[in-house]
Amino acid sequence: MHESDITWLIGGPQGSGINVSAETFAKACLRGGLRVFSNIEYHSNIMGEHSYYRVRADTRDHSVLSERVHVVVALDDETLYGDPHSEFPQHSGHLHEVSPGGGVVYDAASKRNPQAACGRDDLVYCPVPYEEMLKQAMAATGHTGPVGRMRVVQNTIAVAASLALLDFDLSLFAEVVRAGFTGRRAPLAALNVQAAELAYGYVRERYAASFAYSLAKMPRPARLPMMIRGSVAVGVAKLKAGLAFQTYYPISPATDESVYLEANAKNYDLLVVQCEDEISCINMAVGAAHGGVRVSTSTSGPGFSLMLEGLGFAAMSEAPGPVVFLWQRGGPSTGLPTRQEQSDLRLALQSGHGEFPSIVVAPGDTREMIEDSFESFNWADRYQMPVVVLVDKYLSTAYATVDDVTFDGLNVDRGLLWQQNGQDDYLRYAFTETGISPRSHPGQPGGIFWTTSDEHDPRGHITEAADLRIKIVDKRMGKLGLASREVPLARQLALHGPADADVTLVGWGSTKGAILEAMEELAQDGLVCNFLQMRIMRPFPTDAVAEILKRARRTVLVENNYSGQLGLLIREHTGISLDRWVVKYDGRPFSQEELAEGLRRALTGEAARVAVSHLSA
Amino acid sequence: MHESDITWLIGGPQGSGINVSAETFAKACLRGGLRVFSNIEYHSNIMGEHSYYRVRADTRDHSVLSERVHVVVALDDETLYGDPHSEFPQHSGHLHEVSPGGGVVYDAASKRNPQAACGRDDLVYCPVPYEEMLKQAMAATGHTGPVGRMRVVQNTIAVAASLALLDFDLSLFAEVVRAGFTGRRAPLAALNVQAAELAYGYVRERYAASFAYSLAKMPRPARLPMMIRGSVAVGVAKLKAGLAFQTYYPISPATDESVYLEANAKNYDLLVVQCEDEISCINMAVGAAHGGVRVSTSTSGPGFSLMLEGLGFAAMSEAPGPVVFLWQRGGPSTGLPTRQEQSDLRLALQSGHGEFPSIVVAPGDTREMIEDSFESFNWADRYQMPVVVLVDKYLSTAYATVDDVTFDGLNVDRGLLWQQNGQDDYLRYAFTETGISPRSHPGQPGGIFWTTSDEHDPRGHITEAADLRIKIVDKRMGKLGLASREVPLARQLALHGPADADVTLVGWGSTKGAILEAMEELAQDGLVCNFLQMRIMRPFPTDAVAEILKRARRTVLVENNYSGQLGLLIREHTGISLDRWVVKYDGRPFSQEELAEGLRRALTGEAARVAVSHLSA
Amino acid sequence: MATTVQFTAKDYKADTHNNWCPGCGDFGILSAMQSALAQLQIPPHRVAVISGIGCSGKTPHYVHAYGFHTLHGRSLPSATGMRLANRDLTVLAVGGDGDGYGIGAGYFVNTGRRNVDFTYIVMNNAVYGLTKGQASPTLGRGVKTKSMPEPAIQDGINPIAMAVSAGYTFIARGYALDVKYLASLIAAGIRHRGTSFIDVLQTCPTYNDLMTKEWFESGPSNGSRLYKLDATGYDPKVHDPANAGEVVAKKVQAVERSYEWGNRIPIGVFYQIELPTYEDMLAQRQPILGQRARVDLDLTRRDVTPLLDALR
Amino acid sequence: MATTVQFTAKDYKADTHNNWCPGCGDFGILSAMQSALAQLQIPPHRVAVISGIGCSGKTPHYVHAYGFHTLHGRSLPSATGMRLANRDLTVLAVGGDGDGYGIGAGYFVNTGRRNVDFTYIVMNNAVYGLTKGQASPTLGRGVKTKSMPEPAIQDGINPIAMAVSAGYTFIARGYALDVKYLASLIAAGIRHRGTSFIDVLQTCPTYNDLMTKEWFESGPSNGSRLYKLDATGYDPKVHDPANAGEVVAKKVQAVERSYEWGNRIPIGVFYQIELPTYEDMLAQRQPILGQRARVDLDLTRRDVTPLLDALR
Ligand SMILES: Cc1ncc(C[n+]2csc(CCOP(=O)(O)OP(=O)(O)O)c2C)c(N)n1
Ligand SMILES: Cc1ncc(C[n+]2csc(CCOP(=O)(O)OP(=O)(O)O)c2C)c(N)n1
Ligand code: SF4
Ligand code: SF4
Ligand SMILES: [Mg+2]
Ligand SMILES: [Mg+2]
Repeated sequence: MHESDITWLIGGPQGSGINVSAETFAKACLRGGLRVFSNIEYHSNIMGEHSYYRVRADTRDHSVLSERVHVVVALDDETLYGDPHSEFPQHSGHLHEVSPGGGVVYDAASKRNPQAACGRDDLVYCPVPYEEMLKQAMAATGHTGPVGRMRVVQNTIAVAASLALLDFDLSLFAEVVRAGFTGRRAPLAALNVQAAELAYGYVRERYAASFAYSLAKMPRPARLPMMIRGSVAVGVAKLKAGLAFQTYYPISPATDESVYLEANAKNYDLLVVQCEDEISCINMAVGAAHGGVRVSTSTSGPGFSLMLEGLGFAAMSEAPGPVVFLWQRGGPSTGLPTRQEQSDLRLALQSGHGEFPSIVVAPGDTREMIEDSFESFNWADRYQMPVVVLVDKYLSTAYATVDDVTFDGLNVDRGLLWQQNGQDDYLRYAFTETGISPRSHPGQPGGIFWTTSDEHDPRGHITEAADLRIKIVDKRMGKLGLASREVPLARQLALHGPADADVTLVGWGSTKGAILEAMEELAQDGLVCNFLQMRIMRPFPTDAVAEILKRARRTVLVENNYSGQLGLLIREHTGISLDRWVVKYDGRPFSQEELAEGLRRALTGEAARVAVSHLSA
Repeated sequence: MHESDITWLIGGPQGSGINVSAETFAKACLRGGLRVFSNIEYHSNIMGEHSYYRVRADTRDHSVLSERVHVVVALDDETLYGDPHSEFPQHSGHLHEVSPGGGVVYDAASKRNPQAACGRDDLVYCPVPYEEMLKQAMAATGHTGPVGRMRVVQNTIAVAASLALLDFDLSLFAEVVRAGFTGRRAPLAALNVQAAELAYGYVRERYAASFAYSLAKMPRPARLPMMIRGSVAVGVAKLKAGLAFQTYYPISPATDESVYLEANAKNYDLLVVQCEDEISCINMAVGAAHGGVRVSTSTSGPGFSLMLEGLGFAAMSEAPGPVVFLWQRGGPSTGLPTRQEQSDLRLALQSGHGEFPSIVVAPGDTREMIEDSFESFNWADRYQMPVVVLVDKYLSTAYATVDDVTFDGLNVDRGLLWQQNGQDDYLRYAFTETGISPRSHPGQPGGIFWTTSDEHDPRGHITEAADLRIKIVDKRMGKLGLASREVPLARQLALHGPADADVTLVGWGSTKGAILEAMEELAQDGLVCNFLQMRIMRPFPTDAVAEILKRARRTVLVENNYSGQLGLLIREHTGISLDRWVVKYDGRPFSQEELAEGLRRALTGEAARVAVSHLSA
Repeated sequence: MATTVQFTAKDYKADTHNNWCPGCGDFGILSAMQSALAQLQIPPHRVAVISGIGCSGKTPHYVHAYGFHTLHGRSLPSATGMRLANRDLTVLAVGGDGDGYGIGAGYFVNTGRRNVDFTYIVMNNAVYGLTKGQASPTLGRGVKTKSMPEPAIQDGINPIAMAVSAGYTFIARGYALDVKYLASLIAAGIRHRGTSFIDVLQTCPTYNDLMTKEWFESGPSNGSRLYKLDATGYDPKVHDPANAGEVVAKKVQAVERSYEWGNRIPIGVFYQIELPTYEDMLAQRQPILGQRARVDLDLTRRDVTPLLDALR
Repeated sequence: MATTVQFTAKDYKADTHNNWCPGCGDFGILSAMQSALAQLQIPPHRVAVISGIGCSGKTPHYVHAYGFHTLHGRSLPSATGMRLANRDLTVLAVGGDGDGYGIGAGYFVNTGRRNVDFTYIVMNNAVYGLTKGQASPTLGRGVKTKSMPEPAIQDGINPIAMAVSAGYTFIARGYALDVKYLASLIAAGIRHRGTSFIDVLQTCPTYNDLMTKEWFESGPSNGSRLYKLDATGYDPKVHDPANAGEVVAKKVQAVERSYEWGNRIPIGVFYQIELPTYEDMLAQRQPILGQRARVDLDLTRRDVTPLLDALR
């Protein structure tokens, strides 16, 4: 088969180093001129539970994973067979997921035989003697210590074995391996490369000839593209936007972003504070926002639930921020801490008791994560309200291939600032035409103001006056309308594809990639689709959405949650019901195949709501 | 004028005892065969700010306040004139609110003259020498101490003066006064009665003859009705429902209910725990719910925002409760702690991150507070989920006149309990046809189970399996559908008035009384209205609501908030937009006149949304 | 049941897959809990184990007893609720140091004031294990484990001293890898009437490369830094709780010892006093609550007529 | 400004209507704050006063300075954020005892660990004033004020001892009605580098009928229960912060004194140590942060190219 679109999977126990292995594989692909897209699935556990990483490599870009796994690299038996003896098994392994003709790399020392287990004779089984090979490599490179301490080199062996199957240039892989060992660890490079060569030769000799798939051979790109994931994209954009202060409390999957910022704090005069909990995070951030700096905090569902009171205070006191990054994960409650879901939209929209303004935005890919992260700080400053950026575990951890990240068109705007004007009449909450009052910050002579979480008068002192109350509510809430009018519509939503289509798909956030590829696929079926992608969901662009949906022939909602939260939101604002819903709530992102199947079932079947889930691990 | 519908207002500084004065007045009215309805407005302050109490007394029941104030009893100048010299005045006093021909009782020692201030010559001004009269009464009853320590008796003087104006039988008042002084305080009764008599005689002689209004003379009822307010109604219903445990953290306006329960804990084997914060309240309650007892907690907006994580855990772990009473007040943030608003509906509906079931119910009057409070415990037990009861400051503090409170038709149902059956196969989260798994509680032999805030298998251990995840989400969320099918529709919503009407009013919670009276008023205009009252808003009774609204000719939403939260909710579920909205968000409940005006403007004007506010204090 | 049942530690082992890291100190604490329960012969169905979130938070799943794995930082309010619902239960609250002294610090403090009768065991590994090794509140200023990018710039708190000032009535420290001694502390904690607090020095071989088994079990004196308070004649007990002088002296002594660290680290009971429990105080007000568990009272037949009549 | 401006206490008075009850001890604390600021001649626009919610929470509205009346129990994180944004500000956090030791206890503990340079003043009246007099965490077991239906059944916490164990570097207690002395304590707290904590015994004539002016100002010795630590030769200062022995001794001494109550109640500084502040530690890592307030840095021109190139 001359297929260029290859999905490669590595699985093993948590803590056994599969991340590094998969990333090394992916980087080698980039050097080979390919584009990669990846995803990791892992348990909320430190060591031992099954985790796996998929890398999709192709000559073109992809933005969704495929289930058509061409090679499985198993570091342990569970990767192949699952845990069937548990009272309630977690999964049934990846063996049965391998595409016809695909390959299985596993430890020759394993007591089980995969072919016997699954009965498939279309697969290429490559037992590789991991430990034996490691010993040889150690001997060859003069490593004498116990084998056990070098066990992680077996990962290199397994990956190299798979590269042989896929007929990939090992030297590209070796290059990446070498780059991975610097400083004190440099001596390990030779061992790993030696091990890789042994494994590569072993498999090439025995199994590669008969293998049906290979990674395409492309020229090495003049300039290597970047492999970027959401946690990094957001971090970089925050730095560029002038972030001064980040607070966080560790929580999956939000921590990665803060850890990235922490690692770069020194070089960028950034302050990152690990707080005692999320209530501290939000209140410290609100304090700093009033203090006059750009500030953000990052969390996921449980932490966000704890932040609501603080968010309400930020909005009530018209603080210029903070910007809260909500990295969604499987809910409710502690839920599935390391899994994927888009289920916090509704809470983000009503993020506290009472009625107060905030902006809620959900980027759908790398480019949008950069734009929206950056602009959010402008919005916080301009509209003096908190901004919630909805991202998720999938966006955080999936690597995309990107040639360049630019900040073109993104400019810092700190909003309406008060300046000493010689007059002694400053009112922090002055009523103005737009509803925005110029803000001073502590330390400015003449700019003294008060602020309170109670309802307040223009000076910021408590009031319970009925007439003032109405005016200040109108002022505060009115800023939402202002934001809606001022932020370019193109930032609020996008209609991808032809204006005139048979089917309009509707979604938000991280499903964007899957939906865009599904459109291509449906186009091959002869079905013309377009895609209404919602980005800013508060203030809700009611008219624009209504116009698009009224023109639409058939509409299908796609959401990575149970209840179709965007579908409800759209109906709340426009009265329009979307015709069909495709949802997925098993804690994993949509695969290309799941979404395609879901859409086909939705468009041809009776059910208004189709739930999909193919995965077994 | 022979008007029986009298509104009486007393105002004075916080902490000066106007509550007792107003309640004494109201009780006297009850003894005079009248029915009363009342409301208090006060600042978030302990002493000194302006507060006032309105009592509406009539021969028939009312469930809303009127602005047609017939008598103002002023304990201080601010009650009459407001605080116009403040930079941003709180209010402009009550003088201008008095109905034509009405009366003003005030301190003759005041330096200001109300007639001069307002220029109205239609009012009956009754300056009463409060202190002078107090001295006389003290002398007459042999009280010798300093006058200052008896200052509160001036309230009695002022009230008695107003009774003279209104030609009311003073002995009824005296009766209530006497009943108010028991034990050590009994000697004060004579002083107060003496003072009342002096004031009564003084006013009767000088001003009463020319006064246009009087309290109707009705026979003393054979059995006195109750004067009941929401905090008490809820407390009694909880006791009756078998509440074992209440947690709370002080917060206006929720505290009253807990204080009532605390006062009666001893006699009813109830445990009331004042916690260190609301997070402790909810988690202690969830612990106790799993422990097997009926448990509730009461709070208002800020506390509720802090409880979300705990609510999500309760739902995730299918705890049989707790029942959370959310006494709404003016939001957002600390907002208007002692004022009225219905603005926490949306947060109650999405009370945490992720997707989980809960029941949200909003009673509209005393009877419904009792029913819904009681049934909520049944629902928590039957459906093993938290229940949120939406009440508010207005319901909490407004006294209604009620002849009897019965618990007919209210029976305790603890839901599906597991019983030791000799078999060793108990699974706390067993999949069943209904989605309800029988529950055991700690201490039961054989009933051992586990529970976690993580996603879990039927035994309650953590799982991340995709297939189990889907099944357990379906089970958990499916219970909402079950509740929707099982709870009688009459509990979920009510259509008051004729099925066929010109206008359908739509509302929830504490606006019920105002809406019902407005219907009467509009009927006099020749407009036939009915009223769709929503009680259970989650699970939302979509079909029933859609059916009613589709039949409706014109619809008007009435809400005591800014954004018309129920209107949005209805559209979210049914796609139906209500034609007109009447909202009020000045921190006070609707008066009869405001609502009538709002409805007239909404029905005749252009604006789809009409906001009303008449009050100046 | 008429016959005396003998429970062994095995009877408290749940048949569950354990996913702690190999060599985790939590295994020792788990064994000690099971062994303490066996020592006291408490039937498994009379035990409730309540945890927060963290590696430590998974403990209830491994104990054959009613198990509640609640929210991060909220085990104490949950445990309090559980115990007040059912005074016939032996309640064990467990959790991590981040869980208990970081996000849960407010509950740690305020639970000390209540003295509800249960036992709180903190698995103190000086890191946030489950979120990959960030500094926890017990990690001192300037200290850096291998999982941290920079040394801690906040001071570490002193849990023992904190417990004293919060009012705990039984305060001890154990070591995860001395299972036998730890079991005896836990058993003593359970036997103690009131809230017992046991901070356990727990090794986390994955993230904490400083406070390791090797570190604890080496040192100037007899091959260990750890020494047992009771072996030194230290008397943690307040003998006359009405004697304010003695109470303060014993508290001060405990605080003083709690600052020993480095080469000599005390384990054992730091402070103990017999005071009325919250349940005792309740029972004084409401005698029935001293006799029967709330869960066993039938509260559905209350007569509220007097309350209603009072409103007339 | 080139000329030296002289500020008097009046310059820190906001032109706002005050609605505390007549005779409230908070008036004394407010005056003391204003007087301390005048003593130190800090320009009003360089002061930020940050409070929680309660009667005490209204304080910022009465001070002519940047004022932040935040959320119940959250003044400390807010103050920390404010100060870390702008190291040129003098930050005063104020709040009630319920605010600080009840709902805010977790922040009280964890703020002690950080040692950010600001001053925290607790208006401790042993009740929840603004919600009408319920028991606060400082009210002891068995005590009942007139606003309570039953005596407290929880123990009161000891804020001074708690502060010691949390790591505060300046720990004092004042009395609201001794304004002059309190002002000197506040001034010392502001001058102290690091987090200064001052618990103030505050009378609440409306709800607390036990700890009244009359009660405090009567007693066995010279007409008052209160005595000043510094008048007794008590030395709160750690002279050599590197001397662990001295540190512990001074901490223990503070804890011991903190338990004195009843007839003799100490006020004054209990404990003080000079340690690097959080800001100092940050500046060690990131020198620029030691020189300029974060709010004054222009962070909008960062070059992120190296970060991006690292991804290739
Ligand atoms: C509200 C909330 N915030 C954050 C988290 C993420 N989280 C899970 S475990 C953990 C820390 C665990 O540390 P510790 O309590 O010391 O337990 P350990 O894992 O070390 O046993 C955190 C922060 C969470 N689950 N909930
Ligand atoms: C989250 C939250 N819970 C409860 C309240 C209600 N509340 C307002 S003030 C207060 C207590 C105040 O007591 P304290 O902190 O001692 O201050 P004081 O009024 O005595 O000065 C409470 C519980 C609130 N505002 N926010
Ligand atoms: S990370 Fe540490 S605490 Fe967690 S299981 Fe592993 S060794 Fe134990
Ligand atoms: S209630 Fe107490 S603390 Fe509050 S203002 Fe009045 S006297 Fe002061
Ligand atoms: Mg830990
Ligand atoms: Mg207080």
